[in-house]
Amino acid sequence: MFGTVYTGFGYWDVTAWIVFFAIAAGLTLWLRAQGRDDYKEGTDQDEIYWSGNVVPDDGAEISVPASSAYWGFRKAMAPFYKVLTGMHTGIATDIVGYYVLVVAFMAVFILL
Amino acid sequence: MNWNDHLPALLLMIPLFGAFVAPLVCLLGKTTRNALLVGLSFVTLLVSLLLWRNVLIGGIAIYVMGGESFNLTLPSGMALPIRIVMEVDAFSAFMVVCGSVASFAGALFSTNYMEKFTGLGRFVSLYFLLTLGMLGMMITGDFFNFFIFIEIASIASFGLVAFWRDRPEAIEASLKYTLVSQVGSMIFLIAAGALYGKYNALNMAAIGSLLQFGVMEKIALVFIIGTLAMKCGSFPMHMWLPDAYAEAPSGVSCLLVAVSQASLYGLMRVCFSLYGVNLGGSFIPWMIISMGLASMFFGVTMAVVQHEIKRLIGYHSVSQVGYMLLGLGVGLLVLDDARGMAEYGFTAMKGGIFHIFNYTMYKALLFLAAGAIYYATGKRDLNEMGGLARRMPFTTAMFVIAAAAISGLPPFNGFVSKLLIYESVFAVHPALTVVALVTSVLTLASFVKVFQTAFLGPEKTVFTGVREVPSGMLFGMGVLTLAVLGATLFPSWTLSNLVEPAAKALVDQAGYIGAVMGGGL
Amino acid sequence: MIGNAPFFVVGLLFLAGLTAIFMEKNLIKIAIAIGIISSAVNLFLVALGYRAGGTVPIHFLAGKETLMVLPTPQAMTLTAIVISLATTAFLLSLIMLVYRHYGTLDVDEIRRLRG
Amino acid sequence: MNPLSVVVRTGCDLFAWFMVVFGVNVLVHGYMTPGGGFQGGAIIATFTAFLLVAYGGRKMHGWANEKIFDLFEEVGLLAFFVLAFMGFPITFFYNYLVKPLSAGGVIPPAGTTALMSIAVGLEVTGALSMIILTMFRGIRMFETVPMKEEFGHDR
Repeated sequence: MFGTVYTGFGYWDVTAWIVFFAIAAGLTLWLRAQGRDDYKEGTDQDEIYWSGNVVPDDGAEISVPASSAYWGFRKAMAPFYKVLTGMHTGIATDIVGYYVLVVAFMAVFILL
Repeated sequence: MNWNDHLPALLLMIPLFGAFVAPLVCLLGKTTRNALLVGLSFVTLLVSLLLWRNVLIGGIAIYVMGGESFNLTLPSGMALPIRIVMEVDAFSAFMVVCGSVASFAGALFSTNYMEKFTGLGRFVSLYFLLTLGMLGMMITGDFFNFFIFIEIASIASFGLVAFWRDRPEAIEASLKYTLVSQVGSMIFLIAAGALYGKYNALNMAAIGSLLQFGVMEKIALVFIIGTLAMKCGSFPMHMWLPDAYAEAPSGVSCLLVAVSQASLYGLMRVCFSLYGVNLGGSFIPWMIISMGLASMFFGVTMAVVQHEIKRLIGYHSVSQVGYMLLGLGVGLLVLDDARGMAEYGFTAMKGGIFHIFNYTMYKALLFLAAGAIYYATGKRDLNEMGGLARRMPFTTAMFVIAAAAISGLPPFNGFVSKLLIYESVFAVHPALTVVALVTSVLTLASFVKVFQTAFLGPEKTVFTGVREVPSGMLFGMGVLTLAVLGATLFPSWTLSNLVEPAAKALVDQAGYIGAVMGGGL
Repeated sequence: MIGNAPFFVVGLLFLAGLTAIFMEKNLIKIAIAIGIISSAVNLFLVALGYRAGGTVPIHFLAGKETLMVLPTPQAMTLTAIVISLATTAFLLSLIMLVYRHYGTLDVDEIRRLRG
Repeated sequence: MNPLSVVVRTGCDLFAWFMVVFGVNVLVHGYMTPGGGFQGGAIIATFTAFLLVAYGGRKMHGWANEKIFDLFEEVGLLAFFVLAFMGFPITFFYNYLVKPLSAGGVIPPAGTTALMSIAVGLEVTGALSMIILTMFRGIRMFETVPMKEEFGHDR
């Protein structure tokens, strides 16, 4: 059941992974349990630090929208994305056109 | 009469009965309708499991529709089979199990998800027709019949994609899908007609036993491969796929994933069992591999920048289909090379086939989780979400499992199938593995983004009224989570019982032909 | 040569339909183009079904002839006609809804889902 | 769509019924002529189209509810399914009524095929009539009645 999967060049064993995970989790929890003894609940140490400003009640004001995620990646790859989104025109006949082109390409090359 | 012999017919009959009787039964009220939807889907799942067990024990199952006996393929001394023949080998049985699990989960999910809408009699009817088309594509042994089941599945899915008919985007997505799919089906029909004109037969095994690789066969082959690759959403022809998956109701998206796998099944069946070793050089395998690579890379790069949750998952479908095309394409490349097949080809095929199972389960689960978020919040744009983990703990947990599995994080099942593919395709060329690895990294990146923006972060005041979704939807997701966790914890059992027989059946062309034609090649 | 004439007609019709899909902008004309393509395919199947010297595959009408053509292509054509009828009806209904939502039939303007 | 002139309506009154008779003829002889369920059903459904064109949609919707055609469809589909299912001890779709040509009788050489073609004819009649009526009502809705709004998803 929990056997090993051999890929021909390596193997995968789920039980070994689970044992490793359990050890790592135990180690992490032990480290976390060491803690600092000068921590006091209910004081300023508990407060969320937000650049020294008051934290707003509504989370919507401080959340990062998904469109801003990976901004640098998209900026660096801008020429690539320009071509790629240029392909996705969303026009129905273009979709048919790509399909017919691929079929025609394959037909030409296999007959040659 | 032994019911085990009739399982292939029962598998088609039960959804057919459901589709026919649904408009009447749905007049009786909500509970009866839900009972019909869930009950018949569950019976279909049971029948598919029995069929799979039978095929594993007794070899290829043959069923002749309307014949004097269920396995009389060549009546009264005919040279070619003329009746409609269902042929279920281990690969078909494997696909049938995947498809009916997705169908059952989608049905369970839809009972709660769709209850607000009108026209549910038609919805149930179309849902069963879609299941029927999918299962029919997987078990038919007849070429024209395959076309009919494609069309049944397509027409049902056009209707279901456009089910929210007052949403302009849904209508638009359905229109695009209809246009490209109609042109594709007509081209597929030309290929079927060409093969019929050449060999006077429509049965796949009969054509396979007679096939000589000439001009007409080449044209038929590219037409079939083009159409089926379009249907399963490989790269340059994938534009309809994110639209349709995103705009369909979530229970249907879950089933559409399995339907696209049925098209992939047809592609592999034609390449391996119909053409087999006389595929005419390495052009077609390399074409499939390069379509797979392009789908993987461009699909995932498009997914990274999306901000609509179901559309993002739809682009991941494109990239995941690439893995299967890659694995099975490498298997096809070394089909007539016994040494390469033993060294890495068979492992690549095992990886590809295992990935079909994993992909169907976790992608269906992701669509259902996205649907649950949509049901609870009414939002589909990631920019407007945040902090949902506190409100919807079960959905969050299941989403995390699915996202980890699709990103190939160990120990989940996605990692196992991807590992099988990585460690075998590099023997052909290392670049294939590099592209697959980069795709996996980008997949993880985009799901980190989804998880962070939708579930983590500070709680928004607009979501204070959000509740966990009803139990029917949770059970629907739970079925798929169980499947994912099962394949995670017992990878060697899954590989040796589900995947390896399927891969062996796929490379065994003589067995597939002999089961119908009686005797060897 | 004359025996191949139906196939040339099939090719011409198919190309005409395919060209119309790309050249026309009106959705209804595109639906008609799809109809032309399916007619071409049906014609292809019917033309394939004839074998030289065969008669109608109906027991009552065949007369004394014993050599009948196999009726499979006719059955295929009928099925294909039924399917194309269903999709045409569906496509036209969709076009009605598209016009209702978008107020236009120009295929280039129906592109809210892109990128 | 408004009713057409009295000439057209009288012509429709006189001849539209013959479409039904002809359609039923095609339908019941489906097992021995190039006809059958779909063709016969399509001819019968032109009756609906005739009435719709000649008398206009308002009157047509007053005469025939879509539920009637739904019933046609359901009866046809279930009859087809039951006929296919009855062959089950042997195979699904097995033709259990068929007899040799010499045995005589009304449907000896066809067996269930003839009955199935009648069932398919009923189904196609209902479905095509309903398609025509529903598409027509779609045009009317576009002009006058606002479409019924769904709720439960964003727009």
